Amino acid sequence: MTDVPIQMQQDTTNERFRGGSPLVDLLSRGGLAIAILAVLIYGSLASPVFFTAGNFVNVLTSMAIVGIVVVGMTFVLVVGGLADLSVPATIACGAILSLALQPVIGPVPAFAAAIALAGFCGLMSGLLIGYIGINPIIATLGVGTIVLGIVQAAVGGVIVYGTNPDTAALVKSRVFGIPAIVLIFLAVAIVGHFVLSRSYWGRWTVATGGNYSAAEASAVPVRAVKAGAFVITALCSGLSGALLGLTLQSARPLVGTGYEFSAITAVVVGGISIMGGFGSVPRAIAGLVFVQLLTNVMVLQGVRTPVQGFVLGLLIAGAVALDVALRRRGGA
Amino acid sequence: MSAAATALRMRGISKTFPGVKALSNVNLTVEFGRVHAIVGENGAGKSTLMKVLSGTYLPTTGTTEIAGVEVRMRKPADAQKLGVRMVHQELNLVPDLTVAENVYLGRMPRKWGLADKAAMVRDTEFILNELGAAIDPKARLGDLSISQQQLVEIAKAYAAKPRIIVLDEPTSSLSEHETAALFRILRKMKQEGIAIIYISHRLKEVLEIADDVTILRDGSMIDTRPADGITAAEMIRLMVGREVTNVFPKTPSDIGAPVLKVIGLGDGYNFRDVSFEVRSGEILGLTGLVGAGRTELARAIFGLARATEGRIEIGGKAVTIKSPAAAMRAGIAYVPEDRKDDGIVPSLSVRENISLPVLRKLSRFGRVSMSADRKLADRYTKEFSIVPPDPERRVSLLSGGNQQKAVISKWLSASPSVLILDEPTRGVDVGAKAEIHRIIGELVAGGMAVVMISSELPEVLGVCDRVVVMRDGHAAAPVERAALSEERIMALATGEEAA
Amino acid sequence: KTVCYVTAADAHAYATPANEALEARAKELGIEVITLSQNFDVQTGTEQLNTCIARNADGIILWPLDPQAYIPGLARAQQAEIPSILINSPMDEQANQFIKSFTGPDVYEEGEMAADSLNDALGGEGSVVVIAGQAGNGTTIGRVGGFVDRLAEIGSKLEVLDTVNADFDQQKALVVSRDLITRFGDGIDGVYANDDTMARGFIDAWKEAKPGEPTPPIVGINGQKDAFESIKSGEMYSTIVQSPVEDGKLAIETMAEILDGKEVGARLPIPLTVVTKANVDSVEPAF
Amino acid sequence: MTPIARLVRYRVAVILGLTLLVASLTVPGFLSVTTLSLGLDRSAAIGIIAIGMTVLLIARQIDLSVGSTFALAGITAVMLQPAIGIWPAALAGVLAGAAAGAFNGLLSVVFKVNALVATLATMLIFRSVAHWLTDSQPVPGTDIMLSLALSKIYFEIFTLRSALFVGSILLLHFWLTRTVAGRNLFAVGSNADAAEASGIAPGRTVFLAFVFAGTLAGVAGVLQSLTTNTGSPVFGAELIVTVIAAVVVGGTRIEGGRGSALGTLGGVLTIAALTTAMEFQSVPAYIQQVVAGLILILLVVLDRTVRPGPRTHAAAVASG
Ligand SMILES: Nc1ncnc2c1ncn2[C@@H]1O[C@H](COP(=O)(O)OP(=O)(O)OP(=O)(O)O)[C@@H](O)[C@H]1O
Ligand SMILES: Nc1ncnc2c1ncn2[C@@H]1O[C@H](COP(=O)(O)OP(=O)(O)OP(=O)(O)O)[C@@H](O)[C@H]1O
Ligand SMILES: [Mg+2]
Ligand SMILES: [Mg+2]
Repeated sequence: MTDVPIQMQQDTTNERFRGGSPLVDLLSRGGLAIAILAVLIYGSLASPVFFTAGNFVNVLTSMAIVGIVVVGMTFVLVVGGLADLSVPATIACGAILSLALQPVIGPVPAFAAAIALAGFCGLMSGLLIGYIGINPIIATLGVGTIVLGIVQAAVGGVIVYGTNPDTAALVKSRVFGIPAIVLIFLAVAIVGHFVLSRSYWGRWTVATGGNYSAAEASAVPVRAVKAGAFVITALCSGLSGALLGLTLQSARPLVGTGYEFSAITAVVVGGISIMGGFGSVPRAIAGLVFVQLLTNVMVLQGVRTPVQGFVLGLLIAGAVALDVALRRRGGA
Repeated sequence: MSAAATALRMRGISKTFPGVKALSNVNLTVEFGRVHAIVGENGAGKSTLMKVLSGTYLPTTGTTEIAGVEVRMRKPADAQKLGVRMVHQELNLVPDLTVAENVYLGRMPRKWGLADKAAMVRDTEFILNELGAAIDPKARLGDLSISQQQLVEIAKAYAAKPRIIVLDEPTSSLSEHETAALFRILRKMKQEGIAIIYISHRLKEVLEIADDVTILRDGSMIDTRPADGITAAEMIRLMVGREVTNVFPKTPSDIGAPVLKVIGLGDGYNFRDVSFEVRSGEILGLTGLVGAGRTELARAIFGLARATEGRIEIGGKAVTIKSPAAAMRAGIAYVPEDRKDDGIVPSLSVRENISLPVLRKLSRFGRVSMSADRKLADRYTKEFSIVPPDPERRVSLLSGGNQQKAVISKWLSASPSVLILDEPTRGVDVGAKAEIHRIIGELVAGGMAVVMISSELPEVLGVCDRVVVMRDGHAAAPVERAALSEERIMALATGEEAA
Repeated sequence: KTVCYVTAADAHAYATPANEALEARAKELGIEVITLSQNFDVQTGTEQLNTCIARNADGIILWPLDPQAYIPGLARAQQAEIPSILINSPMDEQANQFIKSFTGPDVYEEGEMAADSLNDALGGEGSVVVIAGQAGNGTTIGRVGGFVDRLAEIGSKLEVLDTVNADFDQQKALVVSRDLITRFGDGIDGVYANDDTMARGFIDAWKEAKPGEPTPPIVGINGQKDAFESIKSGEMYSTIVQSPVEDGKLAIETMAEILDGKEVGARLPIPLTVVTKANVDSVEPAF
Repeated sequence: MTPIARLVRYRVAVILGLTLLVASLTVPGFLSVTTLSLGLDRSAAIGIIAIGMTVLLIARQIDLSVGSTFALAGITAVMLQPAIGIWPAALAGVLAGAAAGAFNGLLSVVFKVNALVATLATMLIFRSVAHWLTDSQPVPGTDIMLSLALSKIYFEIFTLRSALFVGSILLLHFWLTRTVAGRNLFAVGSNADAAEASGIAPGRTVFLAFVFAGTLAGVAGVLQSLTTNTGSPVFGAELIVTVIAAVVVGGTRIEGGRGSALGTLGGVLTIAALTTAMEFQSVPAYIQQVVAGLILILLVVLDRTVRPGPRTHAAAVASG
């Protein structure tokens, strides 16, 4: 037998393979940064109190609770899990348990137990979605309803009050003028970013979202990875809920209502596709920052609540439409 | 239509995608009643040209004339109205409808304003019979195997009674048997005066069926010639722009002890009681007719599907394989049949695809070592001359053959002792094909055991040391290469010769 | 006898004790109660009236969340000869022909009382912000409407800087209060919150933004325990006690009389008490 | 088909039957014509919206904004009453629903925004518009007598809207299974690329599906506002979950390509029967939630784990 006679030509410089248009590329990458900048400039011009340390601390503090959820939700979207609609239930779980268990087992164990139980709810959704293959919308809707029902039944449907004001003081304390809760959020974001972009689990998450069967055929434990995204989100919202409970020193079963939509909004405005396969925590947080700043400017301008909703809605639709358009132009 | 008119005249067609100039200034002329073959390497632009013809893409420049009339097609429906039908390279059917509904998709017959299901079923049954395919018109399409779906796709195009029919690699998932049936139909269509455009990497088929051949290279048209008087070697030279002597090289290697032993394996449905062994340094061919159960067998060995009976031994020790990860630990690797669906993660770069199975090994405390990751990717991009040689490029932007090389690289990074390749050269051009064969040759020379599933008999005969022929889920005893011929394999595969 | 009770919600700080009181009193009176929770959704409520009629209840107690929407249901109940009364919130006049009575506090009146109280606290002058409940919710409409109308009525010079919705939610109140404080700063002379929970949110935001500074006079509604604490410590100016227990009891007692064939008054109020530092020690918190 | 597979296939009917059986055994007076007619009436609003949602889910789309559209259409129908009269106003309300659907369709077809995201956004937008128009106050209609007339029960069973619901769903069943357009809808939901390559315009199909869903949400909203003589910005805030649950319990897949109108009818009735039965027993709402959630998950899990027949090509090969 003869040896192989063919060598593929090494055409590094083949002009058939060029990159996409650089302008479109820049816009799709930096569009959000430009938008944030625009809001900052407009806000500073429109309101004298906007560009003050106090206001920014406010924005950050308001952002922290939903921000922690956003970190988790990023994993869900990237893994191709559409959305986690059980967030309100897991937040309630975290808030109510962290307060209700305080007198029984002490504040720190209560805090941990609250988060762990929220994580368990995430595990339920995760098992249904990853291992049985239920559509995530249906599964998280179902699990959310069940968990919220159980939580309500457990506390008899009323408000739970905190019994330990020291814990409230702790979460409300500031380090160098930055509220502790903001620091916790930043820590979660950094860990989340590291996991998604640098760890093998993160790469698995992206691969599973990008092509499930190919990832499976590449020995990626796709079921676990998919389930894991929901556990991560549940842990995040459990933490979020626990912090919320401690700040408010009271918790109702419905504390978490609306957080799922806020979190999805942020992630989506951050340019992360709901179809999965790519995305990063900083992008999602940039989306969150943009939404929060815009809301803040509107509130400072005295814009009425319905109008805010209107603007926010248009914004989500517009941001995603623009992103889709740019991506198509960019050929990516 | 006037019989004298030329069926199709495409002039100066160019098509640019962001970052790729897929076609530049291509001319194509096809006559009624003739089979016009288009050949070219992977990524030469064959499919793109046909998608321009079928209205899927708008050309950047250029004009199209059908039966002497200049036309402008903006969407597939426009082309269909003009009598152009296309069998796509990638299957393009609706899994949730029945076979009959698929065949009549977009032009269902009506009776009293309603869909006439009885007529659809009747006509579909007739056409499928003609194609020699035993498929129930009322079955849900998604329940069919890939090759059956391919036949439905062909039936669909044929049933529309087109003036021009385009077949983009119709035989890539068909067996010789079905290919023969297809060719009968093509000849009949020819007689009916239909213009047929036929794209294939199987040059033997091209020579058998085509009247004219057009060669594309790097998005440009090289030449159009009558098929009479052109040889395969000539076509290859024109396609790759250089001489090729042996498409199926066989590298000698030392055959050693059995590595993988499959004993009485079965899943109760797709394959039963399959036994064979592969030795180190050996390429074991696994062939058979469409739907013989080879893919399911391979998937079961790799832990992607569940076997219900029998066992697997690696190096003499029984192993239980319940997941691809377990298979990988046992030293088994599997390059799947369907590259688009199971092979690549399109949103990731070549580098990220290659390191996917071994990520954990490249990690410390959960963190992936970027330098190790890059090193791995660089090594295979060079070794397999992946084009373009940029590991950071998104794998979805590569041509089919190069994607396949990336998929093979991915598994070599796990350094397996047994490599199962399922149709590794399906839809891959001759150049890349030879390249892949060279790679496989080197691997076995290095002591690896390879199982190669292939429906292309020349490839099986050219590359494999021993061959197992499967029929209806059962495997015949392995036959030595020396004792094999295409006729013998066909006899085993069709059951003319008992196993 | 069986009474069908369509309540606003069964997991709510105010509604839950009201429901419990109603059910407990019913037991004493020997009446069986079927409780249906609307979960604050009007549409659910209108549908639940159907269930009550189908169930052939002897009476219906409805907690309306909308001034009009239940009228056809109530009319249908009347056709089926089931007497209905309203609890907690009123409906439009058109509903009167279909109901026997309306028992409970009047949210509109509460708004008026809050206006008086805040007006007193500020001496009739100053800029205030209103933290309202859910937009479109009956209680919100009543409590805001009563407040605004009353200010106009008494010719108060209080100026409402802004009205923001915080959905009866402490966290939302906290967030909107932060923004209000950033926006108006020391320009806020007084605060009216549609309930004590949201008042709490404002207090927390104020303490965050201006540690050590005394809060402006804050008026809330409901008379929760922690509002009492806040009044004692001077963080809040006043609240209006509206006892859910009284609310629930009165409704079922009225229904019992109707079932006994007695005539009842068309409007039976429960007592509302404005609580300030002056009387905080002598009044029981509502819950 | 094995008995188990048959059970799974007709699981909605089974579960509905079981619910009715258990309810009539345990709840005195449950099984009566009155319960049936009132149960039908209470499911009409959800049911009419579910019809539109069935079509959308088959086309592999979803509309989260139906609740807001419901409110918006009702408000339009009530607010215009003094100006143009009741029936023209009602028509205007339905048109408002259609317009809302068209807006969703535009976002998702022309601007290629994923349906989940697009309708999440329009859910906020339409709701805001509703609050804006009404200044967050419920608006009363002009004629309370009409409401009373509309809730009249005919033939002891149907109210106007429950008849409309049942009638429409039978029409939808016919349309989905028999007409070419209906089959094309399945094609688009199952594999839009293939449908397009076969000359079907998936964009147009999807757009029309959105308009259809919006229109039906509009019809439901107008009926609701006429029967309650109120247009309120808070109407329909909670119904999306019930609608999706009803459709999915009825066997329509959220991943597109599969679904049936009769299934949706079964799903809507199941949920109505379940709710009514539990309300009869005075079960707290949160427990009802748990039960509803469990049933939803149970049915979907069943759908996933037990397949009707072997999913292999033996079923597809012509017999004989
Ligand atoms: N939609 C697209 N976007 C970007 N590039 C594309 C697109 N479609 C094709 N290409 C590129 O255009 C070139 C021609 O591709 P085409 O599919 O026509 O090749 P082909 O001759 O059919 O190859 P094969 O034999 O592998 O099927 C390739 O480089 C391919 O990567
Ligand atoms: N996912 C699936 N769903 C339904 N049937 C399947 C599936 N996969 C395989 N089959 C069926 O199992 C049988 C074995 O198919 P398999 O793919 O293993 O055959 P093969 O020899 O690899 O043939 P080819 O790949 O050429 O189609 C076929 O009858 C096929 O229809
Ligand atoms: Mg091609
Ligand atoms: Mg195969």
